[in-house]
Amino acid sequence: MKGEGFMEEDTKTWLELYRLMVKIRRFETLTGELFASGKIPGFIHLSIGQEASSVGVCSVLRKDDYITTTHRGHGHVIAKGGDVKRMFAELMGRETGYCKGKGGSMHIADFSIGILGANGVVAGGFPIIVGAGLSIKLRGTDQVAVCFFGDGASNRGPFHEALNMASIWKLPIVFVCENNQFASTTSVHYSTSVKSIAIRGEAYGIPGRSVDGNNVLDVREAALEAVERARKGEGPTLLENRTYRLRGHFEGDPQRYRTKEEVEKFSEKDPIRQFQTFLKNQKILDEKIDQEIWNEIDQELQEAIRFAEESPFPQPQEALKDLYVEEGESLIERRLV
Amino acid sequence: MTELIDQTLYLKMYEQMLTIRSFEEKAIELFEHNLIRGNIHPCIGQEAVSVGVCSVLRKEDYMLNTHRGHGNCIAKGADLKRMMAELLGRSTGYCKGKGGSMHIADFEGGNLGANGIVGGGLPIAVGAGISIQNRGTDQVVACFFGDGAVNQGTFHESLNLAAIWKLPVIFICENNQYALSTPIREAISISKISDRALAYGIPGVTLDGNDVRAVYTQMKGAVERARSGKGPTLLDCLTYRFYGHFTGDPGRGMTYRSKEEMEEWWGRCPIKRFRESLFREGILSEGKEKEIQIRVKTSIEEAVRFALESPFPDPEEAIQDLFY
Amino acid sequence: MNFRELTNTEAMVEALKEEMTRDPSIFIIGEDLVAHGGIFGQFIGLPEAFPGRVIDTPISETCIVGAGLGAALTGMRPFVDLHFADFTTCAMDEIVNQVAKIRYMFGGQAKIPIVIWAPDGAGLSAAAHHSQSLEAWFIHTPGLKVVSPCFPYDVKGLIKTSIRSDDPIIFFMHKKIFSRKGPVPEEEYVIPLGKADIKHPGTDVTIITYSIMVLHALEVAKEMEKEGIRVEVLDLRTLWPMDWEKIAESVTKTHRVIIAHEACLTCGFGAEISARIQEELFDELDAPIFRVGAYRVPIPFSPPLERFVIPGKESLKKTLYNLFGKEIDSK
Amino acid sequence: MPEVTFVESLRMTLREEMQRDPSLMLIGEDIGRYGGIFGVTKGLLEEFGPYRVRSTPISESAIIGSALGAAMTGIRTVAEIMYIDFTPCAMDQIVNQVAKMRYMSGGKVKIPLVIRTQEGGGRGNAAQHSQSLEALFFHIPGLKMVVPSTPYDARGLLKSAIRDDNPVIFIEHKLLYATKGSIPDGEYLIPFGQADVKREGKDVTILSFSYMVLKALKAAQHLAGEGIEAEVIDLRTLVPLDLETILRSVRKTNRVLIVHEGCRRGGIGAEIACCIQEEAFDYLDAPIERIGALNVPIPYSEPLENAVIPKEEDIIRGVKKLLYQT
Repeated sequence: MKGEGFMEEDTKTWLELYRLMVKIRRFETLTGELFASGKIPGFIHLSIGQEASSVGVCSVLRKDDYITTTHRGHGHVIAKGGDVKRMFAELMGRETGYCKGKGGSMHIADFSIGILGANGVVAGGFPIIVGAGLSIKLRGTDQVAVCFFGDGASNRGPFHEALNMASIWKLPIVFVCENNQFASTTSVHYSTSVKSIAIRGEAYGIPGRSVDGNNVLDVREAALEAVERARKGEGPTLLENRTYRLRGHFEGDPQRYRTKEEVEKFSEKDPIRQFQTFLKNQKILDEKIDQEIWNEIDQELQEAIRFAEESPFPQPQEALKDLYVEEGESLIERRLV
Repeated sequence: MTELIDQTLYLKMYEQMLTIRSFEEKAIELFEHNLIRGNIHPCIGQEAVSVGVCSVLRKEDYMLNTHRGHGNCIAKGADLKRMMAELLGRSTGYCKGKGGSMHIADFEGGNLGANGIVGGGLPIAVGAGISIQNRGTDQVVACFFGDGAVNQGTFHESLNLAAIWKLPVIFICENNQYALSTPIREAISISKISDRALAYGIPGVTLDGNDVRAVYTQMKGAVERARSGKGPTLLDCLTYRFYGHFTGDPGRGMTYRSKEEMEEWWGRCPIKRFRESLFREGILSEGKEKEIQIRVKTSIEEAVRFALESPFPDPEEAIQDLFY
Repeated sequence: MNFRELTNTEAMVEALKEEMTRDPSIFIIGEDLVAHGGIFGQFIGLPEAFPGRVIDTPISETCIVGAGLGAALTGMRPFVDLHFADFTTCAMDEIVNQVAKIRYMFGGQAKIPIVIWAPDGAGLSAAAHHSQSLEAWFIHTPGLKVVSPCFPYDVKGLIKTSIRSDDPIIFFMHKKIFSRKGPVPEEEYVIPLGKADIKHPGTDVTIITYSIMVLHALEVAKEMEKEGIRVEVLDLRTLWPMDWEKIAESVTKTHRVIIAHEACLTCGFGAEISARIQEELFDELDAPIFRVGAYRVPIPFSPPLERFVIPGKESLKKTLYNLFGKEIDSK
Repeated sequence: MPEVTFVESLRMTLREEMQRDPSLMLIGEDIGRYGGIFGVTKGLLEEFGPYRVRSTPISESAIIGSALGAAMTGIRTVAEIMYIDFTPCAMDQIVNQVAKMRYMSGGKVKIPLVIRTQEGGGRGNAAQHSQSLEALFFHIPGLKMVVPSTPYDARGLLKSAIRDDNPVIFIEHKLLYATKGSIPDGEYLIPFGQADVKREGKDVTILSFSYMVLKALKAAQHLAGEGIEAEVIDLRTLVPLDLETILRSVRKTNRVLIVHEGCRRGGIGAEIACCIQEEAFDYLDAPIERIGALNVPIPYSEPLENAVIPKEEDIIRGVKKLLYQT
């Protein structure tokens, strides 16, 4: 890991990065437990092992910058400044949740901090981010829009259409591929005929860069370059963060498509463990501070869970609200016999 | 010996190119006389791509076609009579009047149909490739599409699938510089469409699509590669449509194209160039040319007569042919 | 009000021009808009009047609609041109899973002021890929509003309302009505969504219809007058929200209903209207509700086939005769 | 008559048909080694190899389009779209290509293609993984549509679908996969267009399909306790639709309730209701009632989802309304 000649400012930032990564890890772990205990319905996709990508990228974004995220998006939301209370509440289907219980794990959004939503359709975020980029350009602001997506999405049509459009219009977009090696169960080596997703940038004349997505500082540096390029009006970048999903595609995934050994091998490259070692070597972190960080975060998350559990479920008739801005029975035609 | 074969082949190719041009001119004329309804998308100027590509194909090879597809149909061996009848909406047409100009299909001749949706044919070509692979034959699929299609999602999904499975598909971009009114230079930000092959790890070549021999040679290489199981190729054939996008294009497409550009491309007219070279090489003589011209003229006239004499379909037929 | 004659296209251009002048966040995006002001001339003059606000795209329907959505979510008011209603299929995920659901899925956080405009309809020998009428899909999809007017007055008023709506609108116009003329006031006006309009009053039977079929219905209504049958023609104008009040009022008056649209009859919007009428006004009906729509086949190319498949004046007349137990004169 | 689950029935059928027809191919996401996300294709890759069991990248358009291309050129194909919610990603291919290809070409091509997909809510999968979209395809000419409700029907109908030379959309409901039923040992086919009277009754006809049949049967059982005899008809195939069986029942009971899980507005129920009133207006003693999902996307939270999707109680209430007992 890099880190030669860092300054005091860096140490503060780095600790903040570390804290966020731990927060995501703990959030995901607790979410897994809540799901197993039946407190979260539906299905959930955990981002354990991919924290460096979320945190590295979002750490160079402003509050008014936009992101679109994916079905595996809890990490992005937390890294962009999402409120864990409202996240847990949403996962548990409570009325205090981000989407008042209408969205759930796959559809968390917080428009007030630029999170344009997670998407249940693979590659669903691409066209939306092009629109956000276009909007920035038309409004003449210096915001930036970031599209997170997985390796699976890079084989879908919207990837192609969006990268081309962003390129010909030089939109302020960073396309961030979190290549976690698997699209559900399909290995990226099978589904894609090129070695690196970043190569695909060439088809659109946009820079493609591939970095170790488990190294938060590498991700941050690459993201910073791409974001600056976008802010200066020089157009989009395709960034590939090579990482590995340590959990199944969804909770309950029997994972027959990979071996235990493979997962263990990649566990050694756990982004949090790597960064922890680095910070300890740099004497920025010691056992005590580390313990404090984990404890504080656990406390915050436990409180958030409590908040969610104490929140009421929405009233059934709430199901008929929030479809149109203009409310009214004639629009929904709610009659049930 | 080889020379003789080449000569016969070249003459045949030349005749086909002339046939395509005359067919299109006649179709435009018929359209202007209100004998053809809807619209047609003439391929005048792109004859070298159709003929160069299809001359390499066997009858049992497959072809996927576009809305601007008359030339490819003819080059793939379609019957002019049944084509013309289809354009005129007659019951003797290839699709019994149900398809029209944009949807001519001739399954017996390997023509799996023209498509009204830009980029609509690419996934189907992949499927035909799968079929060949599963049946274990050495057929190939020639998939035509325009420069407008290269920005559709289906292009991406199809090239990727063909690449990972090494399917015998040749993707042929008839790059006529315009997607309706949008110039390709504004629609993509790379200089060559063939560079998109890099994104799938397959060979991609940009070539002079108005040079029928160049098209033939590159296609031959791509077909050999496909037949031997090495997978797909992307051919970007630079060409130009002299007519507008379609018969409804104001000013035949000169509202978005310049006179200079048009003249420059006319200088590179594929038929003129091929003709000159055939004369230069002594393959074509004035006598032979005359013969060819007469044959072409007769065949087009026959096609028109056949179509005009054919009955319109019975209205009740409209509800037939949906299910097998 | 001072009226003058405008074509549907002119009415649309005028509406867009006024709205774009009023609100700088409105922009138009789609394929081939600048060179000819749209392939139907529907934006003629606008690219020059509003440079940079009429945006040409590559052929990428998915991304055109998606980009409109993204812009709508971030403070703009996009007007998306889809060329042909048939091409909604190329952007179906965007329309059904994104545009229609995002506000609801996210618990009402977002406004989606987007208009997706597309010409639909057959009758021009454009064959199976350029002739469909697909409004039923979008009425079935919760979260969208669907508009399909026929007269210049309605087009202008509804385009303006649609642009100002904070909800997503699918706006269909039949290709064959673009050059049709009608009176349009010079003064500013808007037409609220969800209001039907009686285009021809009558007491014996109600034809509930929209888009080009209104024109056929009006012709038939005139002809029927001679035969002593007074036909009421109700032009829905907005398909969703639907003006149930006006439908009920008319049915209660006439007790006989024909619903007509050019789209495929099976599971078309007519089915919904008919089912609802018989549910709520069962006792008002003196006869079964009749529906007129296209045969359940793709639109064929050849003129006699196409004429057979899509409904027109004759099919309406036949249905009326059927309804009143009259002999059909075989003409 | 062994008891099998719905999933086992489908798998057994696919295996038998692949053994029977050496050209038959399966194509879709995660259907190979993984065996499909619901386990339907488990073991088939091992038995039939990667050419005949093709796992694809996430490329819905290309899955459908390539299945079409293969079907047109001699390979009978079963394509799988993991969720019906993703069919919009391939809508052009399904609607403009698959459904129209034969007609546009004047009837010259066979399209032996089955699109297997899965729909329905009830599991907290929210707006983009819970839809019931059959009405979209019902409106489009050129597709046959199958909506089985039991392992027995699924087997007989899937066989017919695979052997059909037309494109068929075969829609499974995610809550049916684990349900069990008995099927005979020998081979049998169920022809399309034959509804099945799952329970006879004289007072009211309940028309339904897919998972809602189970709810309708439960409701009917409950109603029987109150002396109301409901006839439950499982339509099994929507295209072709067995109008004859429907009308026969309507003429007997004079009262009809249509139940489906898709949105009520513009749903299949509207079309069926129209057909009935057009054909049997004078037999109706009460307006035809339709029950469908409320006209909103499927929400995530349990109380909300329950409010939106039709329940057994809704059916009971609907029947009573028809009998003027409310």
